[in-house]
Amino acid sequence: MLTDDMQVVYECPDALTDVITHYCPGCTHGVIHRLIAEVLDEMGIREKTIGVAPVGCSVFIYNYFDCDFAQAAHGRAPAMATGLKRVHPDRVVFTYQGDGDLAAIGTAEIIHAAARGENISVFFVNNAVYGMTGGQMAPTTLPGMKTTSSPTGRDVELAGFPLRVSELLAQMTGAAYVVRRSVHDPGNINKTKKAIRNALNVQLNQAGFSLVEILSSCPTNWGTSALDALKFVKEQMLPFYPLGDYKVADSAKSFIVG
Amino acid sequence: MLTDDMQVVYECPDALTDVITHYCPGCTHGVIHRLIAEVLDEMGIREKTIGVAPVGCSVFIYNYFDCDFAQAAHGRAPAMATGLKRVHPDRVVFTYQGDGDLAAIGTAEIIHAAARGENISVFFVNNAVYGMTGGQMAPTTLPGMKTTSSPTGRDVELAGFPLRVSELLAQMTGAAYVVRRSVHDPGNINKTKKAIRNALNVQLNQAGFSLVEILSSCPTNWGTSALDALKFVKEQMLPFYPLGDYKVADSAKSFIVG
Amino acid sequence: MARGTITIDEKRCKGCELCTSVCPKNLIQMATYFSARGYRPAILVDPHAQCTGCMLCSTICPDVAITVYREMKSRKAQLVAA
Amino acid sequence: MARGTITIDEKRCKGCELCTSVCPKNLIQMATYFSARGYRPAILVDPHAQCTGCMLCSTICPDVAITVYREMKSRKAQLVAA
Amino acid sequence: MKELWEGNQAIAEAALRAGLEAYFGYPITPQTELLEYLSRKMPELGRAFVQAESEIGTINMVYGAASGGARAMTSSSSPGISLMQEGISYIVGSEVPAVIVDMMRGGPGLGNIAPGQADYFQLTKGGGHGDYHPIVLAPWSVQEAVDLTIGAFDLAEKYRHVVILAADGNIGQMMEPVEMPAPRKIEKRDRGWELTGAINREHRLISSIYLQPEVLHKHNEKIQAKQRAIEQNQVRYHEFLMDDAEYAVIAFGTSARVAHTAITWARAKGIRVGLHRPISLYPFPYARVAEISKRVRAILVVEMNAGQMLEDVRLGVAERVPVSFYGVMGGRVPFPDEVLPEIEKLVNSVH
Amino acid sequence: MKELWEGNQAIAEAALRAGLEAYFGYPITPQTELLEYLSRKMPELGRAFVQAESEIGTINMVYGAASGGARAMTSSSSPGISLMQEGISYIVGSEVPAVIVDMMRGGPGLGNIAPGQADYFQLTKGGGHGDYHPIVLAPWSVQEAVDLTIGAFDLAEKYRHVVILAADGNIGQMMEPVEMPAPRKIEKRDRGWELTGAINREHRLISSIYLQPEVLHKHNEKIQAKQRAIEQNQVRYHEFLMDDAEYAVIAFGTSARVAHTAITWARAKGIRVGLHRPISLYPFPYARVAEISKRVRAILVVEMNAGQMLEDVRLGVAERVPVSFYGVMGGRVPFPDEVLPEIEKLVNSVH
Amino acid sequence: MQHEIIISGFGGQGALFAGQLIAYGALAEDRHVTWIPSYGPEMRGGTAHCTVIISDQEIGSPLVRRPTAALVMNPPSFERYEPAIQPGGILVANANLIATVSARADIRAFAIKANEIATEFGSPQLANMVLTGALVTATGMLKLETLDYVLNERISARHRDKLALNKQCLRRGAALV
Amino acid sequence: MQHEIIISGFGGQGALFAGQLIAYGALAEDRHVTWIPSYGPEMRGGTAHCTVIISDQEIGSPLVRRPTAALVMNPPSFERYEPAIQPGGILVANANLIATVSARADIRAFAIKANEIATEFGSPQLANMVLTGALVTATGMLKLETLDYVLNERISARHRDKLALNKQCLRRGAALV
Ligand SMILES: Cc1ncc(C[n+]2csc(CCOP(=O)(O)OP(=O)(O)O)c2C)c(N)n1
Ligand SMILES: Cc1ncc(C[n+]2csc(CCOP(=O)(O)OP(=O)(O)O)c2C)c(N)n1
Ligand code: SF4
Ligand code: SF4
Ligand code: SF4
Ligand code: SF4
Ligand code: SF4
Ligand code: SF4
Ligand SMILES: [Mg+2]
Ligand SMILES: [Mg+2]
Repeated sequence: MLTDDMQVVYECPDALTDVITHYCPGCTHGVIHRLIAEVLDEMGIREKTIGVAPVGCSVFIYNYFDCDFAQAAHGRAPAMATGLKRVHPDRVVFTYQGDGDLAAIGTAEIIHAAARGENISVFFVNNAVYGMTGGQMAPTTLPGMKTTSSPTGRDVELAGFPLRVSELLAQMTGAAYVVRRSVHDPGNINKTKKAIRNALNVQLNQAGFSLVEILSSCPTNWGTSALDALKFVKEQMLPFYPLGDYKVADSAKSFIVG
Repeated sequence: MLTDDMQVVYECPDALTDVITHYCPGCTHGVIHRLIAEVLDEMGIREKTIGVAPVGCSVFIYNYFDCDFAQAAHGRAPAMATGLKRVHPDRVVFTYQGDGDLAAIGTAEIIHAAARGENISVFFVNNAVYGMTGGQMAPTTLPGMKTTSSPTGRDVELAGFPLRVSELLAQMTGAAYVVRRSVHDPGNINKTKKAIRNALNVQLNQAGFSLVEILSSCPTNWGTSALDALKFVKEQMLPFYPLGDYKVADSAKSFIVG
Repeated sequence: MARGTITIDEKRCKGCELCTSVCPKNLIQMATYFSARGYRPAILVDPHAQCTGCMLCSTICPDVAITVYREMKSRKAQLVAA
Repeated sequence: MARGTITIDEKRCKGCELCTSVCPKNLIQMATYFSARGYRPAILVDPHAQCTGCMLCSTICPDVAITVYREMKSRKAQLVAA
Repeated sequence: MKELWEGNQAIAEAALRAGLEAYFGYPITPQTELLEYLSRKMPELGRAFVQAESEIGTINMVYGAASGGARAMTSSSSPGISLMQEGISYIVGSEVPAVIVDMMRGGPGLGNIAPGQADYFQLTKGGGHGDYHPIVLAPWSVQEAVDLTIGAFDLAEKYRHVVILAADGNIGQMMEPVEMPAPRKIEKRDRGWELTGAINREHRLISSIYLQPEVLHKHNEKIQAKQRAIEQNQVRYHEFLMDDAEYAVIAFGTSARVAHTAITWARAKGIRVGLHRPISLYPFPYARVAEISKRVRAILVVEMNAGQMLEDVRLGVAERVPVSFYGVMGGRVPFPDEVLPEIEKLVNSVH
Repeated sequence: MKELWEGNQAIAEAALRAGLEAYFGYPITPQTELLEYLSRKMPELGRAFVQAESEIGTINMVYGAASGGARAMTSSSSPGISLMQEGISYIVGSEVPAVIVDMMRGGPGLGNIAPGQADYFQLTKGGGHGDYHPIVLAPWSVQEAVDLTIGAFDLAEKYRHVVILAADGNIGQMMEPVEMPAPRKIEKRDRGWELTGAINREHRLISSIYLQPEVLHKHNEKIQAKQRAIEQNQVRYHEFLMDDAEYAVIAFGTSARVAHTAITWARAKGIRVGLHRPISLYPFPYARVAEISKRVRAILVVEMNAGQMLEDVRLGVAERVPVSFYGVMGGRVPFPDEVLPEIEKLVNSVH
Repeated sequence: MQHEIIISGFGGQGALFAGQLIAYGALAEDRHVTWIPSYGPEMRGGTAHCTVIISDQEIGSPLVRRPTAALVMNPPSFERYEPAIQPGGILVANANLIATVSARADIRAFAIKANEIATEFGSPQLANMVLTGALVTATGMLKLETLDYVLNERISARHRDKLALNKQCLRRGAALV
Repeated sequence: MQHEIIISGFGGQGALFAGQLIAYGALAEDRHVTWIPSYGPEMRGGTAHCTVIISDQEIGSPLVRRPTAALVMNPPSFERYEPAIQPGGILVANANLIATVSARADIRAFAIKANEIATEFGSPQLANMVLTGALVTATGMLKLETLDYVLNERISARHRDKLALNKQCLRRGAALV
């Protein structure tokens, strides 16, 4: 019961607009948006931030954030962010990309942004499918997982093995901060938020390329309830995509918390 | 002095045509060609082999080999090879690619060919520059190294850090055999030849994706004599690109020698 | 134990049920009616004022539908609100 | 020590000098004249028949210009030639 | 026996029956169902299927498979087709046969996923570098999409050229009754150019590089001769009520269906108008359009773009009669009740 | 004061002086010297320079930098330009200004590195998906390349559109005397659309997605209105001896120089022939070509391709007079002594 | 006579399936037919609709601005399509979700509590069948038996146990018009 | 009068530089000028050539099929360009590398042992300067002093010590025609 001596301890962050997202019920894209917005608020950097939207379910992310945004071609967000960052080195530039966007068509762009040590932050939402186009196999689809383009389950003999993006990018000298998190429960959500803050802090301190991979749900295309989708993240995805800090370069260490 | 009781112990391999290459004097592309040809001869697979040529100094490789060849778009040799291999699974398909071709524009194609465990062999010639276009900075150009597009030496702050391809591709589950070799002296040349044989043997036995990275010279664009170029490989490149076996998957182990 | 409460914005709630699964007091249920957008919204059912304002529900809500309130007696709560 | 020799195809040789650096007996030198293609070709200078047919020169030659011969007395040499 | 088929799936099935041996694709609305259909069928049939890392991957895999002599295909929609332009140019330059399906959507840029026809220029004039025109076939129904798909493979092989099926999101998503032809047997014979390993024959090369300008010029002359042969022999169009027409509407694909309805309504009002519908966008029916322009009083072009085929129509018409244009952009499909007034305006304009 | 400049370097220097703030490139012959020149100069001036991983990288970096309000440029040659088609379509769709240099070479496919003009269609008609035409400017000398480069940035900003400098390997590699204009001061002012961070203002969006067909249609209407304005105001051409001409040669870029010489020779033989040289390939000087076609007896089009601008000429001429064509492909540049007989043939054909 | 029908509802209400059923029915009766769905980013909860045209002649434009009949299952669909129906046309609406009643005098409108009815049959999913029965009967575009035949032929193994129920729902809807 | 010159030799023989020197000379004399190199995959040992046109009027085609003068430094260049020279034109050949002598009666041909001469000057690299001196003088297209001026202005710091030698080589070549 709301009484007079109660105060708000949680409400919609300023960095989010009032617009209701187009995401499916229970889709954790929404959670990740909120976390980024909270961090922008808390760090007070909303006004100096420029986001780069991908092609994917999160293509409309710019409708939900009260900051400048560019909408990139499919997979090319890191290139677009590079262009933006190079001409606005004092601004905070981040991309928000799905696994199809980043780990398939955008492979070259993300690898070379990391290789260049491009001083941008990448929030990489791994939901193991192409959400927007209706649930096809993604580079991150688990072996044996059924999707609309691997109808009998991903056959690694024919379709190959999933890409582990954080492990891969951790190889790049230019990468300063590369971690994997998940948003399947409140504890992990809070850890993810810390990582997002770390990534942006690394950027603010010119320490190099930062990427937070976030395991996320796609109840619609997984054909599950929102709750079962979180269970799937925990039980199926986590073992294959272990959470952890894959790279914290010396340059980044002092800007990292937790 | 050639006497009657002398017999040929080394001569031009059958798998090479009679054509004199267009390579600059002392360019080790020629050595690598020869090694591949020798292996094709020794394994008796010339007739079942289809090569895929890159765009780069080795674009004319098909003139020098007596086997079927396709000439791919810049960077796309692994995709083209995938198409060929999928329709001719019983043929031996290899690509021959430079560092600009494979590690810059072709990043996505090589990573995903490896991820798919595409049953092809890749001979990756790393000479730390774009040879054909006149010596621009490549993804593998060493820090501080002068090229025509890094005239004051590669500045890692602006141009980023070199890509270590073997280390990167060794991360891929689908990769069966990934090694780095060099051709700067006869001993290393012989080791390179063994690796080439191993790679093709892995393919012949359906064990998955194989790649041999070969450190190679570009005397013309390095602005050195052919001899100094080999010294550069040994003294400058080897420390940055350590030779070794980066991945020998269990599937490949029994097809590997040395 | 702090006392708190939440409000759920029915316009924003998409009825995903995630919040119901995390409330340690089991105070959130799904409505039986449909909202204007066609979802069964979540509702707080807290007759005994058990909500602590722990924010677990708002933390997991993908649609920022939940606002959390807490009685501002303790210093700690004030800090969190800052 | 086996006896051998080499021939260098002047048409193929581009005068890169790599072979000169690896011959353990230092038997290869660069010509002072130019070949038709404008290079100073490598030549074998082996007055005392010191060449062992060790194949180091042919191993490093990028232009497959060198053919190596060896006296075929020993079993080993025959094996290599096979 | 007719069955209801969704366009995308119908094209996929038609390709299968035409002997498709290798398919490479990447998801994009509104063609994804084609990929999905083949992701199930191709492995079942033991044929090659790869969902590639990108459209650049797919077109170059097609290039490879086709170089290996296989009937190869990819499909995409507008932005994905843009990414294929370099690869298409290579395939044409190397003279290997390939079939591409473009399920056009609204552009430019990300645009939207609704049906469009604004890839006309990029498809017919060669969106890639160099001198070439792929054969471009535009179906207006699911049945025609099926028939043209089958024919596309034959044309591609006959000319060792790229054939593009230019449909739009509407054709891809629509269900219509289709008479599906019987599957063909794939009979393999060596055609003298494909890469299969140089067993008991000279080695072969698939390539588009010709360093000497004179030699590349000659190679281009060969390609141009082929283009002329295609222009001579492969023009296809369909007409409706053109015999006594005083006015002509020219439209292709979905626009032509809309025009068809509008024409029926106009006829009911006593307007003697007919439809000319190019089926081959390249080769374009210039000669027939010229003939028409000598018989009718005015022409209306209807497209789901800003006026692209319009240029080809004007080339055929050569200012003999007025040509007016009605276009909708952005993935909008016009309704017949928008086209009818345009026909009426046309009539009034020449009175 | 005139100095000798190589075309590629001259264009790079001109761009610098026009206030280029961000350059992104990838090596390709015959434009690499442009990249190399800027690899030295841009960092010296503290401006942004990145050698990207590919042409797809460069065009999307340009898209980013331009979205940030900077004067941004990339350069490439034919195959690289093909790879940029999706990106160009996005830039046009998002209405950010960008300048692209295409140092055309022989195609299709890998082709060769000799000078070519076979990107005409891909550049002028929109090689990417969707309805748009970049502004395309074709210099015939190094001096003109410099002048057009400077103008390109202004046009790009004026229309928030893509401007392409369409030169060929010859222009890129040739040295000629050039009067280099004085450097401009870059003055930054907020133009109301660029992304700079939403400090004390509403947030902004650079995007090309409009999910609702009606809305994308409107957006396209805006782009089309811009195209019409460009067509009204930006037509550029140059003529030589056209005043009394009975015959016209129409050619652009290097071909026009060759034609120029042939025309001088033909005049010496008493043939009243002149040169019409489109400088803006888009917008094409249709109206002027139509005028010419009303005055001359026949027209010869000369191109280093299989006949691409030819189509635009024929659109302008509308069959009023015969149009003949002389083309060389494959990176070959014609010699005046090949063009002169073509002029003579033209004269004979109408006698 | 050409029937131009729009069927529209929330995703999951079965609008597309109802349309396909009708389309297959038309094919079975050897008529010309087109079926077009709305397609888009796959997201639960959005509105999905489809257009079906049934004709005795070749069908030109497969798109419909002014339908001869509309079946609407949620309020946004009602708002969008009720005004668009051609004079003399037919509206079938799910009264359980749509409170508004058509005020148009120039169409025949049926408000059917389809959810309730389907729930009575023990299968709330089948509201679309009730409405389809009403639509088909009110328009007279197809015989109900044809739909039975289509259901026999095409119902998936997973739903085969509901075959009879489907037919009953169709009949129940048909009885309401 | 329009001078259309081709200069050709092995890469490294300095054909391109000789052409640029002439082109800069033309600019210094306020003439119209174009210089075009052959360009291509950068490989040592191939043949490199350039075309220079000098004219008092605007220059049309910058390409030359039939040069008014050719400077050839190696046998392939001789074979290619000797027959192409316009009647009345000039050929300057490096006799140290080219054994053949022109048999054409309608051109003026000079066979100059440029390597030998340059070696005499202690700088074998400067054979191209000897030949350039001959070419410029035989054609009369530029004043030698203009080339001196250009060398003064443009010679790189690295080669400045050879400035005088360059001029001497030019003069020596000039004296041979
Ligand atoms: C060039 C191009 N190819 C394909 C598409 C179609 N497309 C849109 S979103 C998408 C995949 C999105 O998947 P992901 O990046 O994983 O994001 P999610 O929707 O899962 O969040 C694809 C392939 C496109 N828009 N452009
Ligand atoms: C799409 C495209 N971009 C650029 C080029 C130009 N190009 C030709 S070769 C090459 C680089 C070759 O370098 P590398 O792969 O390292 O091979 P190398 O010559 O060093 O052996 C480039 C950029 C091209 N042909 N196509
Ligand atoms: S399709 Fe999947 S990723 Fe996209 S909004 Fe729905 S649940 Fe989220
Ligand atoms: S440029 Fe370099 S890589 Fe190319 S052939 Fe010459 S030495 Fe070899
Ligand atoms: S704030 Fe905590 S206790 Fe209160 S409703 Fe939310 S989860 Fe339950
Ligand atoms: S988590 Fe949010 S959207 Fe989901 S049911 Fe709860 S309040 Fe509604
Ligand atoms: S074979 Fe051995 S010893 Fe003989 S020349 Fe060659 S390197 Fe010298
Ligand atoms: S290594 Fe070969 S090419 Fe080089 S000098 Fe020796 S023989 Fe000649
Ligand atoms: Mg995804
Ligand atoms: Mg290289």
